[in-house]
Amino acid sequence: MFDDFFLISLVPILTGLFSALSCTLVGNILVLRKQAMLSDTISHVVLPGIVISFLIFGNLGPYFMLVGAGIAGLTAVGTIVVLRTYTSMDNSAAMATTLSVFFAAGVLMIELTLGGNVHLDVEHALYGNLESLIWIDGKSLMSIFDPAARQTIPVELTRAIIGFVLIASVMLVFYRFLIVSTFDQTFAEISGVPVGIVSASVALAATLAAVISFDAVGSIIVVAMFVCPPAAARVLTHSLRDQFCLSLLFSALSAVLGYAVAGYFPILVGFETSISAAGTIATLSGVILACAILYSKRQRSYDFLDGHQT
Amino acid sequence: MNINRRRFVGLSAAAIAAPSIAVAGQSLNIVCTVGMLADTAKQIAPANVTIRALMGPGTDPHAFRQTRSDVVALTKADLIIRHGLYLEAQMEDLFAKLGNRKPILSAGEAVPNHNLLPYDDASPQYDPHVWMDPTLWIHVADAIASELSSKLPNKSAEISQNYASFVETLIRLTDYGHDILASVPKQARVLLTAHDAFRYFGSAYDFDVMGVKGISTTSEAGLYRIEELVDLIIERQIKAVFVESSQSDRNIRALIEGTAARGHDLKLGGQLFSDAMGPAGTYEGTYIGMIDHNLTTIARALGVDAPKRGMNDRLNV
Amino acid sequence: MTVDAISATELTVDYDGVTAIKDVDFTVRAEKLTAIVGPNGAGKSTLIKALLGLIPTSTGIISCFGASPKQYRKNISYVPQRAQIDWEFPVNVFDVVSMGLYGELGLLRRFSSAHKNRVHSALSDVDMADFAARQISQLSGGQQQRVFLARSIVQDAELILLDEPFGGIDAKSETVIVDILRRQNQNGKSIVAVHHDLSTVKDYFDDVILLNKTVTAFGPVNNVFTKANIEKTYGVSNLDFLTGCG
Amino acid sequence: MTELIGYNTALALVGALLFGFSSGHVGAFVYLRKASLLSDSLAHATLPGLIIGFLVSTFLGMEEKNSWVLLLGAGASALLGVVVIQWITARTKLGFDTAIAAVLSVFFGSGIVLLTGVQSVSVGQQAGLEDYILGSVSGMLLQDVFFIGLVSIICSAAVVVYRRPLTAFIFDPVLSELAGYAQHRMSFLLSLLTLVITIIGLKIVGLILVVAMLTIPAATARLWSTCVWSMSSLSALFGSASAGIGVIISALLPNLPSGAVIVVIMFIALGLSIVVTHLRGSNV
Repeated sequence: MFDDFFLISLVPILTGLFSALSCTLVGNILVLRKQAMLSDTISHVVLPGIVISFLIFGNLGPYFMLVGAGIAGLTAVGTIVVLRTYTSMDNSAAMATTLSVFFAAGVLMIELTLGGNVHLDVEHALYGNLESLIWIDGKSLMSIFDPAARQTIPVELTRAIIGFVLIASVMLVFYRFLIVSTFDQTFAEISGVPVGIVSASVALAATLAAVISFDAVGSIIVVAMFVCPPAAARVLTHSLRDQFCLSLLFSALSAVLGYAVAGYFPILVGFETSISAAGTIATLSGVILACAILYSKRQRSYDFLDGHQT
Repeated sequence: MNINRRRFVGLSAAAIAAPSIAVAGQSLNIVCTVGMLADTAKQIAPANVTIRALMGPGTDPHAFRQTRSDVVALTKADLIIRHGLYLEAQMEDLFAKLGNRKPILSAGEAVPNHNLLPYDDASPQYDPHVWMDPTLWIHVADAIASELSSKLPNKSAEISQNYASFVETLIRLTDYGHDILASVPKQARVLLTAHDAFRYFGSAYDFDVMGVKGISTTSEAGLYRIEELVDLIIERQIKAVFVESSQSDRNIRALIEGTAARGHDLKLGGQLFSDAMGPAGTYEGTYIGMIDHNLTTIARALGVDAPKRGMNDRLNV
Repeated sequence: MTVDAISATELTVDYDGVTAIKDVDFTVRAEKLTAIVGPNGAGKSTLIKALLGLIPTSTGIISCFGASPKQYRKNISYVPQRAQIDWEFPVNVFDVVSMGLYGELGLLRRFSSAHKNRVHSALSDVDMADFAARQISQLSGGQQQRVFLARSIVQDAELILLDEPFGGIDAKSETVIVDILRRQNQNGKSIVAVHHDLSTVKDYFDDVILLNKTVTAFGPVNNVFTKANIEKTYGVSNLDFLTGCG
Repeated sequence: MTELIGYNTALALVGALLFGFSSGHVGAFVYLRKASLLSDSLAHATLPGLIIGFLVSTFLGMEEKNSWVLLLGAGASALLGVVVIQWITARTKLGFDTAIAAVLSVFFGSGIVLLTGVQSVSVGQQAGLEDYILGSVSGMLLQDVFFIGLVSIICSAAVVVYRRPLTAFIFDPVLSELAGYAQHRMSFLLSLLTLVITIIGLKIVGLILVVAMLTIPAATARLWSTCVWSMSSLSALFGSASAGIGVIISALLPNLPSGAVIVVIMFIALGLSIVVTHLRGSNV
């Protein structure tokens, strides 16, 4: 039972956890900037990036694909900015336009260059599967200290941790700029905050978090982890610091509990097989959001103002 | 066929000669990916072997998502039988990891390369839908049988017997197909379906196979293609088109309407099993039943008086 | 004090393909309270944005204490219209005021106790010290405006620009805010505010700029804020209606 | 007739023109409401209902993948999505964007949970379930055209009848409330129109085209018009015209999927409009 944990469960839990935390970190900012749907937009626009990197490099090695997807994500963000500058489009319309045009361009590229006759199956090429990230040499706690066994730790976990550390440290360094330009852009601009660079960095961080997580855990939970934990934290607190902390807590809770529920719950109630961990994590984050909203309602009814008096 | 059988006997003899790995009476726990493989393994394996398919009979392997219990089953298995040829694309990484520790049989790759159909001249990948040709499936059965008897040397007589009778059924199925399709004229030998899954059927029974869509799942048919197919149906006086169990029937019905508008009577020939078998517990839920259903349905739609309930008189009608 | 706080010459700004203000000439005297007054759509907000260097000017020159707005930015503070702020944003009063120091702090400099004291003293200046931990949506309109005044005080800028500081605020809060502005003015700050209530211009401000696409008149209220000039700015038909309110 | 334009092209053309018209018409209001991505969210929210519909039809012993039951299930679950979005935006400080993203991901995630539950249990022919309600323009059937025609008439009529309250609601919700049109009802009406267009569009023209058709013609029309009425008419016209041109191009040249071509045509029209209106604007 316990060696099974290191073989089968440990790496998926950790990878899910770190991917979820990266997405939630950036998600807090996106929710405040009213750009929550950016995460879904990125999941649609990566198609042409992958097709182009397939056409150039002729294979779908993970790094080519990550780079292709990342470049497509950034180009899409650029397109959104251009559309918003030159038309009356709001964020929603600019994202809708960009995601449909990029996706259509990807489909056209596949048809025109490959004639549809290649197994370029984006669903499987880009989107990973959390449960498959087994650690083949993971036998016990001691395996972590065994260099040979460490070799077989799935690279997705390493990437998820690096991604999380990178995003967390950049956000810490730029915290002041991030907050002030999100809260009051005009003021940020005259205070000398490079507002454009900050926006581009947010988009870059979102793309990074999304693409790394697509590869490790699949597309479904990415949007959920970007949006649901920050939203749940947002309805519960008025303080930004508390919002960050609560959302990370919710995110970790959904990721770890979601994997466990998906793996064990159906078997406990008598089914033979488990259900999708990614789907369960997303569903669980939705349940947390619903509970947070219901709870905040009850709170509001009697201490909406007094409860926050200092 | 004789060649295959001889090869198998040779292999099993070698296996007996080798020091036996499995202890007598020990059971073997086999996990297969798709239903077709699990059914074939069940036909061949001796009684005390547990065989489990990850994908239920009606599940499309392209759309399958493995869950934790599937991964656990794979890591616990004594033998993993998968199809290979990139059919289980979403599990490639997982198999690469398990491959270092577990015996994995890529049964579909037992089909000799010269019998495989590449997607196109430039492509290094082969079309994985080899089960459409029961003759090629003998290679798969052969690979499973040799693997089983090397694992269970003391059961090799039973395995060999099961294998022989399964191969006999496969040959009977092939012959049945040739018999009932023999009367179809060359010009009418066209199989038109929603997507390109029947190319091995085509090469086995001398049919031109056409799909409305390409192979890729992101592919979408253009109007040009639809009009082209309508012209072709009328030109070659094709009588029937087919829908697949795992594909939407819209494009096929559009063809029927399109040809009807030009006065051609194109029938919907029925539903074929392409990537997934019929419901569990039915005859169509077995490999033989699935192919029987396809052959009988195609023949009857093209005007042949094939037995309504198929080769074994077991088809559901 | 001879240098003007702001001087604009031949200023034209096109915004979204439309000419918002045209051939504007005026000066703002330093250490005075100046109102920008004009009808809706006169280009008041555009003028403020141009003064902040946020939008490019098509022709003309603006200078703030002899420098261009962008060079001088560190010495300008800005109080936005209340409608532009997302009041549900999870920040409290203290956080908003400390944002005034972000330009000075940059990214990595520590927020020291000296900084903290400056924030508290700015909050005391606007009489909001008791509300430091309140989330900003839980304040009245006047209190919210005072928080943003505190933010501009903590910035310690020479020039304060305000966009409709009295919009949506009750009369009592209005006098409180005017008092705060007067005090800042006595400390040597130059203050420019977009204002829409003609009846209070003479009471609150030293100088006035009358704007309707172009400047119709500017200078001390007593000389400039005459019936003739207002009529010229607003058009005759509006005048009776507007002065009738007063 | 058959030489110039085949039966299938003719059907696709009529269907695309009709769908382009009504989605452009409704899209103008959706655009002004800043809710363009609602359709994307609702399209994803159909998944759990689709699978429940499949299970129901299997257990009732109906023909498997009976398209009406599946469509009904999909519609019901998207409708629940609309209700949840309204609930979140009305009762919390969370923005509309957050609400639609949450509904999208959670509904889709629970759909995947159901799907993995179904895939290893032998309940029937679940293969291809996800693709089942994803259509394409080129597979247009006669019954689809009638269906689109009916839906287009209903949606466009609703937009014409409700144009004033809708405009008032979008521009100034309080005004519409005082005029007797409750905010939540107007918001629900607009979401419902989006839902109908999305579900029908999903089955007949595919997801991406639905999102594009509700957004891009409206954005293009906005560049050329200054009042809501002319904008929605222009948007319907642009939607219809791009769909028609796209269908014809896809019929004349090989390897061009109609849906993708239509999206690209709409985007080119948008790009040209941006350039032309800006050149015009600077001459004023």
